[in-house]
Amino acid sequence: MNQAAISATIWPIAFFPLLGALLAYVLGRKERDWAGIIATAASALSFLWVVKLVWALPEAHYFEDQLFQWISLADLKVDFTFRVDQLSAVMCMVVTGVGTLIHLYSTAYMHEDEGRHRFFAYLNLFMFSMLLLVLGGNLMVLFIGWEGVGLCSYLLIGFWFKNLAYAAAGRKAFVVNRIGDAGFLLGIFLLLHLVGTTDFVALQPAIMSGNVALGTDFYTLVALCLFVGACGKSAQIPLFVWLPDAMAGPTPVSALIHAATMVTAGVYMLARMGFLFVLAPAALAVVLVVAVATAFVAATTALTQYDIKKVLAYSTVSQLGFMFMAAAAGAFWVAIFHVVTHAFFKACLFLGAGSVIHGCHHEQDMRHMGGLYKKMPITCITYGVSVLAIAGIFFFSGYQSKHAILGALEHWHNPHLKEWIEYILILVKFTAFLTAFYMTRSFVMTFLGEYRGHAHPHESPWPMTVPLIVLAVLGAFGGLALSGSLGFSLEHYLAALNFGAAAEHHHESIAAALINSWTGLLGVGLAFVMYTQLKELPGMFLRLVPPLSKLLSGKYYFDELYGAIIVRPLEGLAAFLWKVVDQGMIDGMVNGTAAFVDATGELRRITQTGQLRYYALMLFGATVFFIIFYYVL
Amino acid sequence: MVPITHYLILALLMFSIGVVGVIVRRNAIVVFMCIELMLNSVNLTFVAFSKQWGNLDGQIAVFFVMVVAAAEAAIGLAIILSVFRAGQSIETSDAAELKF
Amino acid sequence: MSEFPLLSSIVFLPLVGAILLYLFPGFGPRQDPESRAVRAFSMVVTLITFVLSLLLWGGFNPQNTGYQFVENKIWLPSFGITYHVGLDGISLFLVLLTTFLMPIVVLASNSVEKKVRGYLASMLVLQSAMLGTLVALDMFLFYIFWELMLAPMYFIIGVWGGKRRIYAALKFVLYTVFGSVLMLVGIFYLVWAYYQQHGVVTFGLESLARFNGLSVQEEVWLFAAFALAFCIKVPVFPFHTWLPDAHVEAPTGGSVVLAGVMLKMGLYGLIRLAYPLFPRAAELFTPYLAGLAVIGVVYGAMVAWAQKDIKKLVAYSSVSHLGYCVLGFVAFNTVSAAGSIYQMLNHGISTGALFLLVGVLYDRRHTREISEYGGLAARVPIFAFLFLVFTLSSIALPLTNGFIGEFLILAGSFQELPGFTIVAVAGVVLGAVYMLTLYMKTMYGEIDEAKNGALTDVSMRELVTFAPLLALVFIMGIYPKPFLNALEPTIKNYIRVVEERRQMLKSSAPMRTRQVAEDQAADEKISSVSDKSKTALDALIVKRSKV
Amino acid sequence: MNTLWHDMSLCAPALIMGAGALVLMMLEVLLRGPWPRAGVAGLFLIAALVSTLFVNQEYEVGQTILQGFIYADPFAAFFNLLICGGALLALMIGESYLQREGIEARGEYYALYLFSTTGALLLCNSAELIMLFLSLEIMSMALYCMCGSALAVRRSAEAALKYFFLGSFSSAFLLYGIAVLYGLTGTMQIGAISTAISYKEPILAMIGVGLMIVGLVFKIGAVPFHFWAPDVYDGAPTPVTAYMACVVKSAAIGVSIRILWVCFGALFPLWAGSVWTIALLTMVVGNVFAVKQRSVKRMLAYSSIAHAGYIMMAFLAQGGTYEGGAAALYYLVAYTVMTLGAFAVLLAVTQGPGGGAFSDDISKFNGLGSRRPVLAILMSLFLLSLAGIPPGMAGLLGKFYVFSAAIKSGYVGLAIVGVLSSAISCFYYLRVIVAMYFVEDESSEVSPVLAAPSAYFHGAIAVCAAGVVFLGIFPGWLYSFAAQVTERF
Repeated sequence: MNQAAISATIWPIAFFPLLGALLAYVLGRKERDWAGIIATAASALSFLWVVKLVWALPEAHYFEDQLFQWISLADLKVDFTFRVDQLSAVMCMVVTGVGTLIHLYSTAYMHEDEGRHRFFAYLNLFMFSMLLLVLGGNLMVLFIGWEGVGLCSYLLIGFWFKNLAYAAAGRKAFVVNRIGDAGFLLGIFLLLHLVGTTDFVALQPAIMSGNVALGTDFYTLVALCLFVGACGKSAQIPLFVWLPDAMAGPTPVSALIHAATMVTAGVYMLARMGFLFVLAPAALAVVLVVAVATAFVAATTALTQYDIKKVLAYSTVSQLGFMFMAAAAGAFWVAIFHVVTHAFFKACLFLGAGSVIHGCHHEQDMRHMGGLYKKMPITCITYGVSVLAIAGIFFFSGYQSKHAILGALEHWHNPHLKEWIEYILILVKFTAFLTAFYMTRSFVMTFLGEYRGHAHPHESPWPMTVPLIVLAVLGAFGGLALSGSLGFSLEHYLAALNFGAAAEHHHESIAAALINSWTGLLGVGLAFVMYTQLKELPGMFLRLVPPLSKLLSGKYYFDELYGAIIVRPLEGLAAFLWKVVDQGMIDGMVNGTAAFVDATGELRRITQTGQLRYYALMLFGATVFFIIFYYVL
Repeated sequence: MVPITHYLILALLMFSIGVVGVIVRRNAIVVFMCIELMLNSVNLTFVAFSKQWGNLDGQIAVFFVMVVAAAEAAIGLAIILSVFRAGQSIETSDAAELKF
Repeated sequence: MSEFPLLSSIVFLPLVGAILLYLFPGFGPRQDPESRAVRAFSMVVTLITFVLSLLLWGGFNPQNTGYQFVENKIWLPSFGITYHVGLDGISLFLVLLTTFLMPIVVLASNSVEKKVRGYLASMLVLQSAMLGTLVALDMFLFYIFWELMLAPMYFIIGVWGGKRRIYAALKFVLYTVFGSVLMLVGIFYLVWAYYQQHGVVTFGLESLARFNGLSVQEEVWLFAAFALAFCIKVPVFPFHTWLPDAHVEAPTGGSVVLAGVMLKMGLYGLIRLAYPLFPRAAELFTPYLAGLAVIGVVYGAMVAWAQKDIKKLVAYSSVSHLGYCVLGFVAFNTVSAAGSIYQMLNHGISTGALFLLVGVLYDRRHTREISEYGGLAARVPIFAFLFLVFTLSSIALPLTNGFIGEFLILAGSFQELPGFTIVAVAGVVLGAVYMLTLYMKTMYGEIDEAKNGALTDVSMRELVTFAPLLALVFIMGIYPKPFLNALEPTIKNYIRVVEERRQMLKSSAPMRTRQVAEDQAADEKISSVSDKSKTALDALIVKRSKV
Repeated sequence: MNTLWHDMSLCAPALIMGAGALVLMMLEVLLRGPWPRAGVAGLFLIAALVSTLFVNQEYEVGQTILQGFIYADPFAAFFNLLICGGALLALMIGESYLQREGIEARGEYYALYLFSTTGALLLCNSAELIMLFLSLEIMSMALYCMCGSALAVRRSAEAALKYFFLGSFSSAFLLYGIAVLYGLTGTMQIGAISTAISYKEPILAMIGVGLMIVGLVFKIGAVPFHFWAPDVYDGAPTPVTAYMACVVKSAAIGVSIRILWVCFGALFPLWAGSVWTIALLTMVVGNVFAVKQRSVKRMLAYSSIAHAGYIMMAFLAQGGTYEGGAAALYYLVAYTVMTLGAFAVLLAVTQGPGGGAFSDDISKFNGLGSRRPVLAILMSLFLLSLAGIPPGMAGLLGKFYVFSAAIKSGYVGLAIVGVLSSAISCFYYLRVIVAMYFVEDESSEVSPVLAAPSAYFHGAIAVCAAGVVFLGIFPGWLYSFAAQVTERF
């Protein structure tokens, strides 16, 4: 970041949600409805402050707000610093903007829940953490937010904690995230050990100047450690298993945390540390493999899901894979581009799903929906727009970012995987096709056809529909607006993320673009046909290859696999360590020593017989022994 | 002239007989007499050494030992009596209530 | 050096308080005086002590790396034993922790119903002993205070404890005594070796820490004797099995003090005695200690996971947490050592609070079985909130105190012992596993109306008990600077001194002129005098007759 | 004549005590009905104690009186004080018990008591081996009778029988040793032997030294010559046990130190090995055998064996500065006060043999903490002190001194065994505390009748407690006194 610093007041951005969280909880305890208003207001204020700052942010500059020295010990100095540069600005806009909309949505969605003061407090706390994450001027502050969002995610997934399965899902999310965090921490330790700082401004020149003793291996090692962290947070293989379960939380939470913002933290972190990753091509190759595998696995899994939120969850995992692909190609701005567009349409999808669920009285199974376009027109339209966006149909935002991703992959110039990139591209395009397919499937099953449920669906109130509309508009036009076509180029704006690995750029005609979105069109079309006209076809497909269908509907059995090779063995080991090692061996030895002393004490029954003659004999014997042994011999 | 060694060996034999008696006999009176035998063997030793050294210390000691032996007799018999009163037996092996 | 013996007054004030406590009227069988008066009095005593110790912090000059508030009076001149106390940055905070936790423990003593006076008197004596151990600069004084910690704790566990309290109390005392008696032998050996070279008998730590007459082998044995005592106290795996029993059976206050302060004494002993005295041996032992510490981290966490009793779980978590502290210290750089001490404070706060929370539950339901609870969050939201915060502190979430300590330890250790540290990082994950499992099983799920439906939330008094702990969790997590600032110079200096001494000892051969071989043979010589029987005796007798 | 008077005056404590015994016997004949026998005996003990304070000032290093039969040196002065003081305390502790049990009523008890104490005094002062033997017998024979003084109790008689036979048996060994030494050196003066022991047959020297040590160590009750001790301590009336455990043991240790260091000082390598072994066995066996005892009295008997082991360890520290002596003497004083204290509480807690309900089972202590809080606190203090755990500082410092002395003399191994066995000892001491505080008195029956102790008892137990506390906080003066005493003989 060879940019100039301008000091500015940044802390209110994070402070508003924090204050909001406290107030929402405290005041909300008295009057539940205030909680939502307070939280939404706090979020909105934060958004306004972000807008104010971003508006004022000059090119090639960043704002800095040094609050206080957090840790200061020997060589280890960590400042509590906030920075707003272009990358943070984009993220902040998304977080606070989408966040505010979702807050607004939640006021209606949650309006009957007894614990909504808790809900809004957590939600605002999440905003606070997320803002720390994106505003943090060094890895440590980022890490605060990193763990903080994990905590809020935990709390919100388990929000309906009376259901123990939900609570367990929250725990799973936290623990899996922790595994990633452990890797992240190791990365931080490595950086601290070898570079001595985690401050991005100081880190970048230090890394890029190549003064670090260990060279490429070191970069690769650090990059991989950090990527482990990103895998945890952004739900990549092998740590993605928590995200589908995370759908246990209220739907706005899924929209905000498990789609639009938190899960993209890993991508953000990669972009932030891009200067390191570009120096570690081997690590980037790993990222690519993981990303592609994740995208493909998640997409195929999504094909068979019936729970509308599960479909969206797997689609999120898959889309996160796309983001990481971009990052792996070194096109960090593209990754962020997809983060932004994804935030729009995926938030919209989730909120739409929430609206459906709300309208259908907490029914989540798509087999019990259908025909809702009549009952819930706004929801239907916004959902449809977003499906087109995620499918990557030209002009919609998803097309812009996905196209950029493919473009970046086509310009793969990493020595690793160079000969494989063609095949990988085919797989990626197939995945994009699948995306379009299963999203259309969900749309068709939900909104078209006849209603198959027993509830009385109704359109949602305005606080829910307004965010839907806004997000749908953004999902439709946002990509275009950021692509440079309308005068603002995200790529240009995020020029600082260009570490000399950018893809070549060319404008394309509308026709070309339409052709380029053939995968999406094919997916949408095929799914539409299959699920509206040839309703027997999907079932037949699956019956044709039973093992495959089992594998897919079983979600590749990741949970079962982890259970069998990690969780249960560890549980068994824990029980073994406790019962056998701790109580049996170690404590057994301790008690055994005591028992040995006791047993020795019982020897007195042999020696202390009470017989006078025996005593005399012992006395005499001992005398003789001592005299002979010590004095004569 | 009988050399001193003879006296000493005799005394040692007497002492040993006393020791063995204390160890093997059960009757309290006999045990007591064995102890007296041990004391007397020591007396013999004293006298022998006294003769050898040509001073009277040893012989004086003998008198004291005899007095002690007499006192022991008094006390010992009294104790044996009280044991007999308590348990109607003067076998030492019967007096084994205190143990362990 | 101030005129007023501030340190001594802090150390002995609780003891005097304990004695005064018995001067309350109504002394007799089964007649406790008005227990409210007893509680109030103890509260006042502990609060005054706390305030005085705050004065210590106020008067403490962090830049002065030597001992401060030193008092040095001759006690047993013939044995070179002095009443020598002083304070440095390391002990300052442990003293503060002790004086801080005590009023809380007194406040939490409401759950004690019988023999309140005895309980509080034991607590006060215990406080004096702990404070004394922390400030003693004379080995003998240290040992006395060290041992003085046993008896009150023994009573606290034994009289006010749970079902298996007798077993637990005896195990606690015997285990600890077995460790510390060997240390006693070590102390004597050291003092005697010093005497051999310098002709002066002294137990003064500062003199002994400059002693350079030990061979490496002697150092190793002495270090082993000291370390054993301290490792048992910490407790380092595999010497930990007394801890779960003691914790489970101890009353709430006892557990808080045990976890909060007493466990730290072990590590403090390593810091204050074992390392400065035997730097070369310390270096040799480092991999073993670090290994045990790391095993403790992972093992403690794993075993905690398997527990069915809340208190036992927290107890095993202590094993895990103390493993971090030991690792941080033996890694021996400024960051990790400071982290280690910081983590000791954190552990005192968060684990102390967790024990208090368990106590709150136990007071209401009289069981500690995890399976007996469930769904409490709906019934007792404030309790659930507190439990959550301290759980998070315990699993080192950033912006809570636990994070700072754990981070410093791991970041520092990573530079010295990367292999061990990587394993220890696994504990970060496992910590989340068992704590969140506990939280989930007790707080979440459907409430069992029959058993837990009637639970009442924390009372005002309990809230007051938790408030300072809660505040510290965040203060120490968000703004650790005042603490670290006061610690840093001391620790830097400490490490420098030990390292220099190690170098100095390594570069110079033992200076003591004593014939080591002869002494080592002493025992054998005696037991085999018979070998030399006649000739030796004759020679001796001849020599003697000439004189 | 002048010398004789002077010498006699230096013997005043023993003389007063002996005279006291005679007076008591006379009065027994003259007076009818109950009279304060304990009071009169106590007066004589006090008189003896006071006289020691006067005469001790004239005791000088190496001084012998009465033609070399009696030492009048600081070491003797120390033991005069210790024995008189200990005997006085033991008397005060046992007084009410003896009265209740009807032992006092028969009159001769206190006479025997004073005789025994006289013997103990002389034993520590004797400068000549026959004198030593005689005083040992005076002490012992009175003691044999005292052990059997509870006539109606079979255990008491059995204890007397065992003690008598084994005591006489070992006395014969001692006497034989004396005879051999006499044969070797031609003299029985301790001072003379120490310089003369060099000629003649080494084998005889060894046998003489060995037998002497056996005779003395028997009285101390050290392993493997301890077999009598638990049984006799157990069977004897408790006040007698307390007396034996403190006064007799002190005297035996005092004379052992003198014989080993003065008489056989030059032969240190000769006897060190055996003393090493004995000390080791004593510490280990005493502690280990006490672990499973349920009888508190018997437990204290084993414990007193173990403590003798610690003290014997100091015997070996005969280095140039004689640190071992100071350590041993300090330990002895601390041991005396804490053991007497423990026995005092035991006396107060356990019932007498009256109706055959005699029991000193540990369960008698159950719930004492609530029934008799003061007694329980004091007992805890004594027990903790015996275990060497603060706040029982006197015992801790005692251990501190003896282990320190042992290590300074190079006996690290022995010290390690010692501390480990002392750690074992914590177990059984603490068990009594367990009973007092941790176990509620659940027996529905009436809790054990506590003896109504007299003012004497209260005074004595207060002195013991004060002693433990005072010695713990200010051990310096006693230690330096002990160091002076043992610096030169």
